[in-house]
Amino acid sequence: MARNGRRLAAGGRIDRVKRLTFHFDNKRFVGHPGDTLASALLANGVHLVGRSFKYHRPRGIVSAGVEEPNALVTLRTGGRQEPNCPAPVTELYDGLVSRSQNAWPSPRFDAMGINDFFKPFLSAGFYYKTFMGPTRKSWMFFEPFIRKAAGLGAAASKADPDRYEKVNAFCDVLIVGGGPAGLAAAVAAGRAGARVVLAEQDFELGGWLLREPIGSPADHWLGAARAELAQLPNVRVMTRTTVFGAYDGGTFGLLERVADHKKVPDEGEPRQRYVVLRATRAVIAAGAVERPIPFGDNDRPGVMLAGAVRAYLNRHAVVAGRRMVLFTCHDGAYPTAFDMKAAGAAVTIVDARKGPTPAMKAAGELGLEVIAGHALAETRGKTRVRAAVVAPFDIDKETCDSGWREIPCDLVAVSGGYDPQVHLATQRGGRKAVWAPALGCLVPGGEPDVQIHAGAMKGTFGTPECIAEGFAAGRRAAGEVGAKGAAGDLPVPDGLPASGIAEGFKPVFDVKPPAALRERKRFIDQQNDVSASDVKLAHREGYVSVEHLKRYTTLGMATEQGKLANVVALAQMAKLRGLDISAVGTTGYRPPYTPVPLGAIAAHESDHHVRPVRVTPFHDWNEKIGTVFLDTGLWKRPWYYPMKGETINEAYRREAKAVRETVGMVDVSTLGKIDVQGPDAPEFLNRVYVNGWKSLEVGKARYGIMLREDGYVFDDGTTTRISEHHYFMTTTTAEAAKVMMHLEWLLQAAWPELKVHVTSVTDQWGGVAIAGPNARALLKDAIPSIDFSNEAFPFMGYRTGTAEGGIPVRVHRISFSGELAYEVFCGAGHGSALCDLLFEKGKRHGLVLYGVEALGTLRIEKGHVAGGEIDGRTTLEDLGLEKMASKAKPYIGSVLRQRPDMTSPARQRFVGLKAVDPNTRIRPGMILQPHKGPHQGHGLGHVTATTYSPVLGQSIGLGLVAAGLARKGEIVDAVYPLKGDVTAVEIVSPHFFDPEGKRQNG
Amino acid sequence: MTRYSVFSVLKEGLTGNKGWTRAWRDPEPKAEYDVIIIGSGHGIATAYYLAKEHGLRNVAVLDKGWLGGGNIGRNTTIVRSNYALDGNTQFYEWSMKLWEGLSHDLNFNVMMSHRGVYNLVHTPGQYDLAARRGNWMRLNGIDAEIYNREEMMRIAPYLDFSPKARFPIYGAICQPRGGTARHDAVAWGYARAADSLGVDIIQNCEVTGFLRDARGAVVGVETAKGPIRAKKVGMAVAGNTTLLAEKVGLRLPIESHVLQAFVSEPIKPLVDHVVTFGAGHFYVSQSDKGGLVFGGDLDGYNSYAQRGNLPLVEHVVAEGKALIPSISRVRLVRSWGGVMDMSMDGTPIICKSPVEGLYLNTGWCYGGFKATPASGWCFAWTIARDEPHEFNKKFTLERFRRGTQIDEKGQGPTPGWH
Amino acid sequence: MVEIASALAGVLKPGRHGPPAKTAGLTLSEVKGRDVVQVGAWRETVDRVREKLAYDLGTPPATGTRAAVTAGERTVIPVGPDKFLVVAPASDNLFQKLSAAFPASEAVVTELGHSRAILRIAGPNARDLVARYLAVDLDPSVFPVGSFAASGLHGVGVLLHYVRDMGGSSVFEAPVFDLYLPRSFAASLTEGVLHVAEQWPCQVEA
Amino acid sequence: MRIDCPYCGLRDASEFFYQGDAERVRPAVGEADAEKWLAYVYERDNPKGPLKEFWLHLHGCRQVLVVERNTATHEMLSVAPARDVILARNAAAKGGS
Ligand SMILES: Cc1cc2nc3c(=O)[nH]c(=O)nc-3n(C[C@H](O)[C@H](O)[C@H](O)COP(=O)(O)OP(=O)(O)OC[C@H]3O[C@@H](n4cnc5c(N)ncnc54)[C@H](O)[C@@H]3O)c2cc1C
Ligand SMILES: NC(=O)c1ccc[n+]([C@@H]2O[C@H](COP(=O)([O-])OP(=O)(O)OC[C@H]3O[C@@H](n4cnc5c(N)ncnc54)[C@H](O)[C@@H]3O)[C@@H](O)[C@H]2O)c1
Ligand SMILES: Cc1cc2nc3c(=O)[nH]c(=O)nc-3n(C[C@H](O)[C@H](O)[C@H](O)COP(=O)(O)O)c2cc1C
Ligand SMILES: [Zn+2]
Repeated sequence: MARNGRRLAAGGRIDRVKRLTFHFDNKRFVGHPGDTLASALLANGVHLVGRSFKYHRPRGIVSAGVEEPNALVTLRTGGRQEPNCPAPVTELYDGLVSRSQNAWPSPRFDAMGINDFFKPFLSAGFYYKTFMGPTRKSWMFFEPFIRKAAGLGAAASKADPDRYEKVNAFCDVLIVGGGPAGLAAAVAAGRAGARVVLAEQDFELGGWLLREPIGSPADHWLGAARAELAQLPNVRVMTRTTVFGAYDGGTFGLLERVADHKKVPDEGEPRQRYVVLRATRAVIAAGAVERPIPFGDNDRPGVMLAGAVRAYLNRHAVVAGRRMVLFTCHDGAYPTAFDMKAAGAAVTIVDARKGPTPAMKAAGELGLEVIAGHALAETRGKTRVRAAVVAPFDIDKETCDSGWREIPCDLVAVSGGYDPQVHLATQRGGRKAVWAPALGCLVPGGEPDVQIHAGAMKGTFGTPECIAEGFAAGRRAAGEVGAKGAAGDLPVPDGLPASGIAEGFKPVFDVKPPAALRERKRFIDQQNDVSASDVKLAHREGYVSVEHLKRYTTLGMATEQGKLANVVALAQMAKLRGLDISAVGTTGYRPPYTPVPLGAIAAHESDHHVRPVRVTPFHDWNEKIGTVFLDTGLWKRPWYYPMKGETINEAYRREAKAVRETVGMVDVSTLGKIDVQGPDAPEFLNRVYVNGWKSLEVGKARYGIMLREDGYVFDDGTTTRISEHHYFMTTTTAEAAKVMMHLEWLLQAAWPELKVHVTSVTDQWGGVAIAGPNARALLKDAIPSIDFSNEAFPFMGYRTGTAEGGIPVRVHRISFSGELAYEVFCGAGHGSALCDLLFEKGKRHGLVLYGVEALGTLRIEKGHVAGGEIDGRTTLEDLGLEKMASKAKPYIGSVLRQRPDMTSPARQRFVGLKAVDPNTRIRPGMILQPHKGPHQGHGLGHVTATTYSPVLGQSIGLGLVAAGLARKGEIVDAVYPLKGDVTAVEIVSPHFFDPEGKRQNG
Repeated sequence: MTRYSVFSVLKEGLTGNKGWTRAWRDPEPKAEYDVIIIGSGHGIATAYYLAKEHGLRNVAVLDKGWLGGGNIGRNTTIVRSNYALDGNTQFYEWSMKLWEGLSHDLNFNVMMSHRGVYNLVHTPGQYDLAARRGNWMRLNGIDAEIYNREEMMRIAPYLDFSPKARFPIYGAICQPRGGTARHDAVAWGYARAADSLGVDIIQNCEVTGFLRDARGAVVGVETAKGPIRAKKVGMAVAGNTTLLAEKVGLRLPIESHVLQAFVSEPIKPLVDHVVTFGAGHFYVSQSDKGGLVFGGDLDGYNSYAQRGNLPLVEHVVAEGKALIPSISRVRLVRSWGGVMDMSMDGTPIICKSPVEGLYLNTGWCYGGFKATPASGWCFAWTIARDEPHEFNKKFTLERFRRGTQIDEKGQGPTPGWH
Repeated sequence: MVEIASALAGVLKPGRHGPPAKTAGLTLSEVKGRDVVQVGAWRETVDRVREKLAYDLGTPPATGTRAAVTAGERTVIPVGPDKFLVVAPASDNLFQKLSAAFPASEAVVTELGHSRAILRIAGPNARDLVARYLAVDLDPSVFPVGSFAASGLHGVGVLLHYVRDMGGSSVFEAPVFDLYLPRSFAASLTEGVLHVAEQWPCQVEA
Repeated sequence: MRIDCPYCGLRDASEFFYQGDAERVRPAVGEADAEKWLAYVYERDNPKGPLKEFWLHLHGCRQVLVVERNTATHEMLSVAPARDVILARNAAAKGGS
């Protein structure tokens, strides 16, 4: 009958001319385009493909779709190694390399197969009852063994060399599924002129119709529908595309497998594409999966779903066995028997029903043996089914009577009915699936938001009805999105498959063996090795809610999420509890519908592109001279400027010293910069800052502090009055975005009557601080148009001018370092030019470049607060800044900052710290504890910042300490237990250097 | 009740596992209890400690759904006591101590795995903050270690140490005793143990209102199964807190937000620790079954929906791949959400409510799983003795009025930022 | 006056990228020499400001918040209900002119000429490339020539302007988009965009 | 989730920045009663169902919107510019007193 082992000489949707070679477990095989890995393995007579999770039982190919629980393999090698790929949905390509999982050394001789003998002790939840002794830490001993034994395939150990990308897409009507219902929907919506996307996970359109023989009426209909869609430019057909999730607002997550059917993607081509599609309407036509029936040792390789057997036969021209026993309880499974017979197989039908039924009659006419009123009780064989044991069956009690017999076979096809794919319909919670007694299955409880349901996914199993329903759904969707074209009608030809689920259908959910046979495992969730006895045990122990059942036994928690298992298990639990299936309910479906690679979701904004890099206008200039940068949020900031061979410590000390002695230049562009403009700007600033702003003159800057609504310090910075109605605000680097959004909210949602606009100008301006005794001389040279004399340009003054070479600049006389200092801002695009100029002019004045590290040194020496102190938990009092707060006006936080625990003098407050022994070091991260101990608990406070002070020649720090400067002069211990370090420090004023500010004012 | 042990597992295995009995009863509610606890997360632990530590056995736990179906059954199971701030540090360490003996105490293996929690840091500044926290931990008798980049390369070679990394790993702070526990087992173990002490566990029994006496004191609850009286009522209902509080006219400093979590297909051991990314929001551990269990930030809007949206999924996954490049071809198998009770400072509330007879347990944000033992223990204490224990005395409602927030992140009253 | 240095010069390396092909699917270039100024009006003055801008720049009035108006090299983009972004050749001295034209009681003017790098994305694959970043429906039926959209690109606020169509066999085949990127992010974002663009035959112009 | 911005059209919620409960009314500038501030800053209705909330269109028009959304289903019910809503609320409050 079959040439090439089990491959038929004709028929199917494969290209026999092209040969694809592939490997499974180091053995070389041949298949054809149109094959999946599963069909190609079956064509080569391979049924055994792996071992199960817990008991390491031999397992084979069960299905022909995403519901596959067993045939999971590891594909490819190196960085492309991919575990847990279901063979039935792995499209074959030339050079495919695959390996079995969970089996060592091979699926045939698996060392861990011994677990199967221990299965009585490995029942559901056994691990909750043991591994607790002999000591309290016993689990730490056992866990590594359990972990090693668990976990299917192995992830790659290298980075993935392939590309991924995300695409944003929009459409009027999304159609999920390319079966008859989906195709009809696409035709209707397409003809009406809607923008349509049809997504089909398979590489071919057709859905269930692909299981019908070539040349059948169904095949003809399919061809016509595909041809019409190809003519509609407004219909975009996406095959190899899974809709994996339905989200809010008509948003769907799609995974397009662009190059998974190739050995490697083409150059530049992404391996997979993650599509976020926003649809106004979505027709869900996702079809149904066939439901198995559990019987003894039903997991043996060679036991397959009936529809899968038919799919392999008619689609891939593969005969899965020579002697088949079909076990079913409905007419819909019979075509498998008919087609297998036609292909030359010996077929026996075992039907749980007494009959007669139309299909039984048809079988009789074909000369097929139908054993009615019987069930398949168990299979025999080792790594492949060798015989089926059938026994008389009581369909109401689901038990077998005595009088069993063995039927030799090499293939068992089973079908217990169909389970609609309600996944996408119920993923968003709300309406769960409901039991439809007439159909013996769960159907969607309603159509959420943008969804319209059609076809087998809502329990419509006849092809003509699916087409009609799909077409109506497509037309309705097009109408609802306002498409004006005419959909016309779609005639349904004769001879399309009718529904096999007749009225009065009684599903079979269990087959208890006859008394004479020993009870064998009847698997429900094959991947997680959950069987009927586990459901019984869960019931016995009170885990009777379907949610407890799931979690206690892990049923439905495997990679295919119980697509074959859930309904059977909940029916069994319902029976044990004496309830209706509808009363026990179901567990919830959650995205993704089928597993999605993490790399695809990460898409192109991952790896080193995971966040964009933000650079200042002086970055290019700095990069050229070998600056070391520090990551600060997304920014790269100059950290220090090492001279040949210098360490960071040597560099920053040199830089800081130079600022105090000559002049230094530091990039301050990362500060948040906000343009505040409008007639009400002074009033606005007055409300936002704790201090007063109305008196600030044009051409002057002022330091300001903002509180949060709860009265804690939010941010600080200087704001300059550029002109009558125009202010230039700076914020800290860290809080810039938050301050901006806060101001926008205030102006639009709190005080919309104020005429003020705020605009972020952080990207517009680059700024450098020029600090040190020679700052004035340098700037005079560089910006001759401004009079830098103390009288003309005093501290906190502001001037504009043009630097040499024609660079417009804004200069603010502000000092963070405590030196004579100016902040010079220029248009960001003039950054390099300004640096060149200042660097050149600076040569004469001893200019040194300094970075964030030295900046920290200088501010610590001056005792200015920064991020370490403004940590979201400190008050104005804590920071010693309460005097800044105006008593004459309300401002944000002015009331709540006065709460009792916020003003208490016992709070931890801002102080300076000085190492008692100048040769010791205060480390950042130290905790302040009583001198000489005891060192325990949270202590007196903590160090917030430290540095070596070149001017003081020793280690100093800032900190927050209980009662603050009331402890001035006290010695405390700064401790660092992580490294066993203790340093005695003296509490001093935080203003270490030039407390009167002579230098900055001079 | 059968005692669980390796011997009982062997014996039952040989006799067809027929001797196992119900883990807890399924009683009808009595007309009156000494204490009713609403919610079977921290609530079930509370009931256990009420019975065990305070001899109160006429106790019922009511849950609107199935036992442990709230956040206790849907979290990323990270257990740690590495908090910085006074109040939190001691409370969570007490919880850790209870975790260490929990399987024995409950005779139920909750699979407390002390595999180590590593918080990665990516800049020297982060390192210093981490060190400060570690120093506080050490000073409070808690284990903590700090590691530099080279040490982390040895400990967790699966992380991205390549020169291309956008946020190079600078080091990590580690709590070796931190780790994970099997979330469901915690609920079930407490339930079985509480039940054996006489506690009634009543599922599918939504509380819809409160019985009040003439003075306004709470003296029971209205439920889906009718009114049930009680001398004291404690509520531990996480994201549903304000809905119940509203029934007694209380407005609380709580918002409900959705937090998503994710699990991958099972793979052979890859991630041996709990690891958190310091330059974004991503944390991961590998379950004993082999799935990578991971999560990130809140979706960022108020929600009662127990599910979130794609932008957050993308964020979390992109960060995960940036941190562990070899997971690119590992597949996501399921994602879900829980409704968090976000407080205004990120710190919980365990106290008597302003309404007599009603006790509050809320504000767990997304860190309350690790708190389950101590939260139950302290809540039981507070209910039984009508005063807080030392460990929860800072977790009051009053703190907002007085201005003593315990704000680990320093974000202030924007609940979604904690 | 010194020229504004390009923020993209380091990443936009002229040449052919991606798979070989006769004609490029994409052309990427930087639009230089533009000044950008924001005019913020008030609720009661916004109509007057709109008219005045139209008059001064010779464009039609910029109504709505979805489409820009253009006259020659000058474009007015109504980026919000009361804010206009005016783009014009640097030689126009826009900021001075507009500052002088509007008293604060009518509108306030902010110079932003340095703050944006403008990446021009043109060609038959331009729409494909933009769709890999912006969650904006670019179908010509809803986003015709002249449309603009402020949106997020990798978490950064950007502005997309559909400048014109280069024609081709079909009018929709070769759109020209200007993508305004905040300067500090521009190089990094463009680097990412280029990486994605490599899947098409792609010409980078100086 | 998607929000139909009156200025930009239907956009992903991820372009917006969430600014919380819009039914809370910020006490007037100068309000001295700490109780009012405590209630405003710390207490929430936190309803399950429709809630008006502020969303700043951060990557779009940078307008603050008042979006009514069902917190149980994430369904969007209405959108309006915050400026209009607040001005109307203020006017109504003035008219009332
Ligand atoms: C995705 C996610 C990840 C997390 N990760 C971690 C983590 O890694 N580590 C960590 O420590 N914490 C984590 N958490 C937080 C932690 O899960 C929670 O803080 C903790 O479980 C809360 O416990 P609970 O008892 O307060 O709430 P729940 O466990 O939610 O219990 C509340 C119970 O109250 C019931 N209830 C509500 N309303 C009523 C009513 N009216 N009547 C009757 N019953 C009612 C609910 O059904 C529920 O069972 C995470 C949370 C989530 C959602
Ligand atoms: N004889 C019977 O009793 C019986 C029972 C069940 C089904 N059927 C037959 O099955 C067909 C049902 O038609 P239909 O169109 O409703 O279903 P279908 O199964 O023919 O097609 C559904 C399609 O949707 C695809 N799909 C499912 N989920 C998807 C997702 N999330 N993303 C992308 N693609 C997805 C599937 O791959 C499949 O191709 C009819 O021909 C019917 O006769 C018959
Ligand atoms: C730590 C942990 C591990 C989980 N592992 C799995 C898993 O391996 N497979 C699975 O399907 N679900 C897993 N889940 C998710 C649950 O199936 C479920 O989604 C979650 O508990 C929330 O419940 P709900 O989806 O019913 O709302 C896990 C959940 C948690 C908390
Ligand atoms: Zn907008």
